[in-house]
Amino acid sequence: MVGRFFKEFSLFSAVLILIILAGIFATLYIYASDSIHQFGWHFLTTDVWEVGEDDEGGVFGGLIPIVGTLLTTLIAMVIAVPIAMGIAVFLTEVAHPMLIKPVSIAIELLAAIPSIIYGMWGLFYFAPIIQHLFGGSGVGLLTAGIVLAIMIVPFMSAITKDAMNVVPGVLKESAYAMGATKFEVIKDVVMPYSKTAIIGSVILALGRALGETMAVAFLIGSIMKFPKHLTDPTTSIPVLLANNFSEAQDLELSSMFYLSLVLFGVSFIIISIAKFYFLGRKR
Amino acid sequence: MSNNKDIMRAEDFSFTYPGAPAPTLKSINLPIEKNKITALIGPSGCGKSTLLRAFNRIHDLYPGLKYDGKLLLQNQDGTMENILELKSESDLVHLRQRVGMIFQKPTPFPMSIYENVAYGLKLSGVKSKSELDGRVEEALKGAAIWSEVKDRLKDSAMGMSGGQQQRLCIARAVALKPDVLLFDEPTSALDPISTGAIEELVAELKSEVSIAIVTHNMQQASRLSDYTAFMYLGDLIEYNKTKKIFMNPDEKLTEDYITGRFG
Amino acid sequence: MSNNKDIMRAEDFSFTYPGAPAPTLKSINLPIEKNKITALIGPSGCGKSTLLRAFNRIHDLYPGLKYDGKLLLQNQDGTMENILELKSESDLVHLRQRVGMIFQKPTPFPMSIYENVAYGLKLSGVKSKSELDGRVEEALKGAAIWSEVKDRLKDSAMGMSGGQQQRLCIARAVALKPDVLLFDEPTSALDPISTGAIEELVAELKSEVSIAIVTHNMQQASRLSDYTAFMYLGDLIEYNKTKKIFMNPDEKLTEDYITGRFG
Amino acid sequence: TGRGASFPAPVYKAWTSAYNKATGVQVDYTPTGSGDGIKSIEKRIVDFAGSDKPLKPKTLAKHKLYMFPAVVGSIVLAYNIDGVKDGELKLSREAIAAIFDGKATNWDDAVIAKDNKDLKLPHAPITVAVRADKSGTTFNFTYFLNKIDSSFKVSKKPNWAAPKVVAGKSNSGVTANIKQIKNSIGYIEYSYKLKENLPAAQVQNKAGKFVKATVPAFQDAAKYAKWSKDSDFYAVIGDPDGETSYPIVAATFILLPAEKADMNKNVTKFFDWAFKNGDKAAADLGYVPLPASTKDEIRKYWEEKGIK
Amino acid sequence: MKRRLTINKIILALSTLSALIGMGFLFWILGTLMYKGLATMHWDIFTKDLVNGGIRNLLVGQFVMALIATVIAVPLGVMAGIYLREYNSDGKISFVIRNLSDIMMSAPSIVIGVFVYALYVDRVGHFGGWGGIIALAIMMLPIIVSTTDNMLSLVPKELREAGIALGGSKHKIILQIVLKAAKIGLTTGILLSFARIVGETAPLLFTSSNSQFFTLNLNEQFPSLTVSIYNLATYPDQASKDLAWAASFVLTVVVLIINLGGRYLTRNRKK
Ligand SMILES: Nc1ncnc2c1ncn2[C@@H]1O[C@H](COP(=O)(O)OP(=O)(O)OP(=O)(O)O)[C@@H](O)[C@H]1O
Ligand SMILES: Nc1ncnc2c1ncn2[C@@H]1O[C@H](COP(=O)(O)OP(=O)(O)OP(=O)(O)O)[C@@H](O)[C@H]1O
Ligand SMILES: [Mg+2]
Ligand SMILES: [Mg+2]
Repeated sequence: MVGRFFKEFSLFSAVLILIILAGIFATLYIYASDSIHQFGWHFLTTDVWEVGEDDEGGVFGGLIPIVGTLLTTLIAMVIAVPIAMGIAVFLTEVAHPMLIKPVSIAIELLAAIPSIIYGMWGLFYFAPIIQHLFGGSGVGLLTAGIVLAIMIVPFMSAITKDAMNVVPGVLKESAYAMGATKFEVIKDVVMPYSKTAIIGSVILALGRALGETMAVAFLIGSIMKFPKHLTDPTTSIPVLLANNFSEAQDLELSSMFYLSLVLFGVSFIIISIAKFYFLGRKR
Repeated sequence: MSNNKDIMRAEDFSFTYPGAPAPTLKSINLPIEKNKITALIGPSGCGKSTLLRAFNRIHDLYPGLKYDGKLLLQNQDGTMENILELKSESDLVHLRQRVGMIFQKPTPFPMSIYENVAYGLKLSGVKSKSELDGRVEEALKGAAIWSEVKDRLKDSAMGMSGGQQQRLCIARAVALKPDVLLFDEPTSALDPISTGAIEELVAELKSEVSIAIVTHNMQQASRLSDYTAFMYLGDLIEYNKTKKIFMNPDEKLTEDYITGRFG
Repeated sequence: MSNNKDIMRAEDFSFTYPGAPAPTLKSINLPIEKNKITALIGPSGCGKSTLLRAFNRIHDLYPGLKYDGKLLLQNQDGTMENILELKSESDLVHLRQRVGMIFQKPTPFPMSIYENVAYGLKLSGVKSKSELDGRVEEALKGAAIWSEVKDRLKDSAMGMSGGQQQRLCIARAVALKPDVLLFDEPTSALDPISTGAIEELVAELKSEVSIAIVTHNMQQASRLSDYTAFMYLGDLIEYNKTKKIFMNPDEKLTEDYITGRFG
Repeated sequence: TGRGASFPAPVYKAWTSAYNKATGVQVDYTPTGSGDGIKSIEKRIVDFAGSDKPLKPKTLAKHKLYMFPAVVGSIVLAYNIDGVKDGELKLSREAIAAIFDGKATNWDDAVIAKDNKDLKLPHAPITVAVRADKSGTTFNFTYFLNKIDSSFKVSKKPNWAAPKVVAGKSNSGVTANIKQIKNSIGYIEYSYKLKENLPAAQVQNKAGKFVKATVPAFQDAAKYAKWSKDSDFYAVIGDPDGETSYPIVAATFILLPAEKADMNKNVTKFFDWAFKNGDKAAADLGYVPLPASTKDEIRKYWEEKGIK
Repeated sequence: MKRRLTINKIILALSTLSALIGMGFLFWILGTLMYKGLATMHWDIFTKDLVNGGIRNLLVGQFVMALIATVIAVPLGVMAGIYLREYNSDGKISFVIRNLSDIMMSAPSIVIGVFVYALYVDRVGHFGGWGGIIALAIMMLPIIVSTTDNMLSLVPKELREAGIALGGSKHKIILQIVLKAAKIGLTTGILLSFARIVGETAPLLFTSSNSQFFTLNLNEQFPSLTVSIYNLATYPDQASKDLAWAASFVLTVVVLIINLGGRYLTRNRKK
């Protein structure tokens, strides 16, 4: 009797995950439906975001925040991928054994710091440097991208490191025994061997970067404009939501839900790809 | 004890792993004769692999170890060079190209069959496509695997059977035309048929290279090798012609081990 | 073939794993006599564990398996009950309290030594603290481990040696005063000294319970058991007094196996 | 609890803590922005809302809201230019329009320079600091801009045409940006200028005079406000007449849900208290307390609606 | 040959450099936090609420929400993990749920906030602590599911069988033996996920929102440390910024301590 209930309850808990996930999609869709009906796919290619008179109606298009999201993510990835690979290589192949532990822990701690801290630190300490170096107002695409990169590096290097650690020692040794240098072993043996897991980690990090809110909110400038330069402020989907969601109403609110749906859908797809094609399905 | 029959020779060689309280190898004196097969036998943990791995200094991948004594390798001109004195990475790379190694588990690289063999050649500086093609074919033939793979050179090496992979690894090493090949239990992960093929191959190879082989299989040692060294707890107990070791060893310990009384 | 010497009996018993194309056990007929030790021997994969695990229907943990024939267990009143007909979870729980099991690897629960033994008792409904204390002590004494643990009953069981853990597991089973105890290679993960202790213990236990034991160790089977059953590829080849099986088996297959000609 | 305009937040904060000390009653006001305030009150998420933008009587009726002004404030154009001190920069109406629609992109642009012959304005691009969120401050500022040049749309969140724009969340965000970014200018509530000691420009008023941002100048402006309880006090008071009036002034309003009479009484009790005891606090912070006549009018309004 | 070795050296140096960069940023961020946090830290902030320039109500609010979210998410997550590993390990449903749960783990947190806004705030008509709690619980749930699933898979199957063989019913064995055997791993997982949600901001922005006062009434808007940091940091006055730094310092210290604590637990187990 109790056992039966226990089992049913555990099944319910498991199915709850499905319900929540379906609930998120359904809710976002329902709340976005006004905007979807009004603007359809054009929403994704329109760069106007204008509320009508007296807060009713208006024309909304998500192109600017979508482009902003993609650009910050792109900048972050361009910077983060090589650094994360470098760290993973350092931790698996280069570092003295004594160093591996403390450095890994440090990197993992970096991953544990709440993103709002990155945002604040970036605003007060990093943005001025960017401003000094490149002019402008300090906040903008580049700053947001770099700080985002700092945020995702530990995550990516941790997974990559684990993947590289799985490469059998003898395999590496046999490459050395052929007269390969360390770099050649890494390039020709370690990387190809752990390739899929590495790509998976990169894509997973990409998903994170896309959805990151707080670190970017401090730093991107939150302007509904296309950036002309790397250092120009613009906005991204999460930031637009963070700053303006609570004040939006009617069609604007619905458009915000539309944007959320787009963001959620895109990250869902990206993470699924990472999971199924690169990281191996979970059994 | 200097003669140029020996392609390599350990002289009072000791080796200590990082952090280990005592040396794992204690004052080993062992010749590897040219174009002969030398078998290393002994109970598990006695230091066979450790010694073998010292011959191409693959240990140096990990920091903190300690060598003592000499490990000599004969140069082209017949002089003996102490490989423990090599310092620079380029010297080590060069040494490893002269002294190849085959491991217990086959270790195909994650690339095509062709690339696996061409890889070492490229590393050693061979660039021309036609020369590469020629030497890959030659090596694969030398490793008695050419006929099985010649139609799928572009396929991934990971898809081959264990025995094929092991022969591929041998081909890969042979392609470099090394002076010495070190085998660390090359057949212990293989089925009997593949084992037979590898043994045959090793026997043929000795006309070109000098071979040291670690094995747990007494039959294999006695079938295959010209000389046998018996090690025990980091000491070299006895080294002699294989026949002598197996028929009439000088040491009681050797006899006990060979007859299966321990180990 | 109904007599009440047999505490349990398999009659034309067949068993199929989920998804397996053919039965793993084929029409087995085997008695487990009361207060005797019955050894199950046979080469790896012949179905010894499968049969043993059927006796307390532990297979039922996993869905989709198929039983055929009968597995009889003698009740208090001497009648034989087909345990394959038990359906409800409470009947199975009851069955498993009557037919205990010891596994190859010791399986101490992650709790104190005392709790480990008391756990099964609590499950079976014993509540009073003093009764628990008494029966835990009795069981630990019965498993010849009392003197070693009596001062650290509150310590975690995970900290004991393998042999102690195994005896603890036996104590745990014995505490329930089962009718039958099933042992699946109880000593194969243990050192010789612990093995000796367990064997001694098993021999003593048979005054109280009936025992079936799977073993790969012929000496153990012949030393310990009263009856021996030899299985091969899912068939019961021969069952008889242990002496007869080891001295003069009826079947050629049995003889080959016992003399080490295969397996 | 209340929520909304950040423009009057400093004075509300002063009033709520003083009220808390005096009576022990907690009034929680979260400055988020007028847009948020209006939305929150329409959804009845809060007990009252602050808005810098007056709602038309029609809209009030539609959402069943009451409205009254609480305090008058002013918006200043604060800047960050090396060597230019508080009140030194004079901005003509034309110059302000030029800066905010991007016609003037450098500080030494002729339109700015011509009124500032005695200042050395840098040849540096102007960064315009604006609000990232919807806000009544923006509404009132664009209302003023619209008076200068009708091509500006009155909006709580316009799309700024200026080339270099940086947005901050709420008045404080804009203030922070101005402080941080050289050669920037932005519109903020006077109290933020006061608190952070930012330099602010003299602004040319309707009468054509340059007026410094000072409390007397705001009070002069407030005199021209025409409020009446019959229209729920609907009036935008920006760009008033008068030679000494500072032109960018705005009243900030409180919105109440009509149906929650009991709770409204608590709220009006608070504001009644504030009208009696809060003038000094307001003035200290740079706000202009409502004239006594207006306060009486508001009390009458409460009685009429049965929420006093 | 020479070139190969040079490339080798350069690449290895670059890799070391990137590790240095990573470490550098960690120390830079932590250093800044220490410096600013400690400089602006005084005991008063722990006894005063935000209205009076302290963070007492914020700390309490943040922890109350995170704790209740944990209390909700842990039993559900552990039960779901139990279903996946103990009742339907290889089933199709489990396969689907397992992977979807992993995907959900990486869903953008702001979207969870938007969802809970629609689910809760829009329905009840006001912000409230419960909204924040629901959002945090949704974030936490998949992490707990995955931890439980993994930790249970490490419990040897023999232990379950031994329990069954002693006459335990399945749910008793799961509760009394399997969970116990996985205890350390589970605790670590719960600690780490708690550390993660306690530092979240985005899901709280428009669910619990924020409050300057001390309150424990979860039906009204609820004080939040992280949301306050977001607001305070953009205030122009130094006092607010200082408070933001102090609050960030406290938050980071708490999160890192919980993290190290979790790590310590696992390390002890491995020994
Ligand atoms: N990396 C290492 N660090 C420290 N000690 C080691 C290391 N590798 C091996 N040893 C020790 O060195 C001794 C010799 O090991 P080695 O692997 O050479 O033995 P072996 O003769 O090859 O044994 P096997 O037949 O099992 O392969 C052993 O006692 C082993 O524990
Ligand atoms: N869960 C299972 N599902 C399907 N087939 C199984 C399962 N467990 C065991 N088998 C198969 O059943 C046969 C009998 O296995 P069993 O474990 O009973 O052998 P055994 O005699 O105990 O062998 P050993 O001496 O190695 O323990 C084997 O062929 C095995 O592959
Ligand atoms: Mg070895
Ligand atoms: Mg078995």
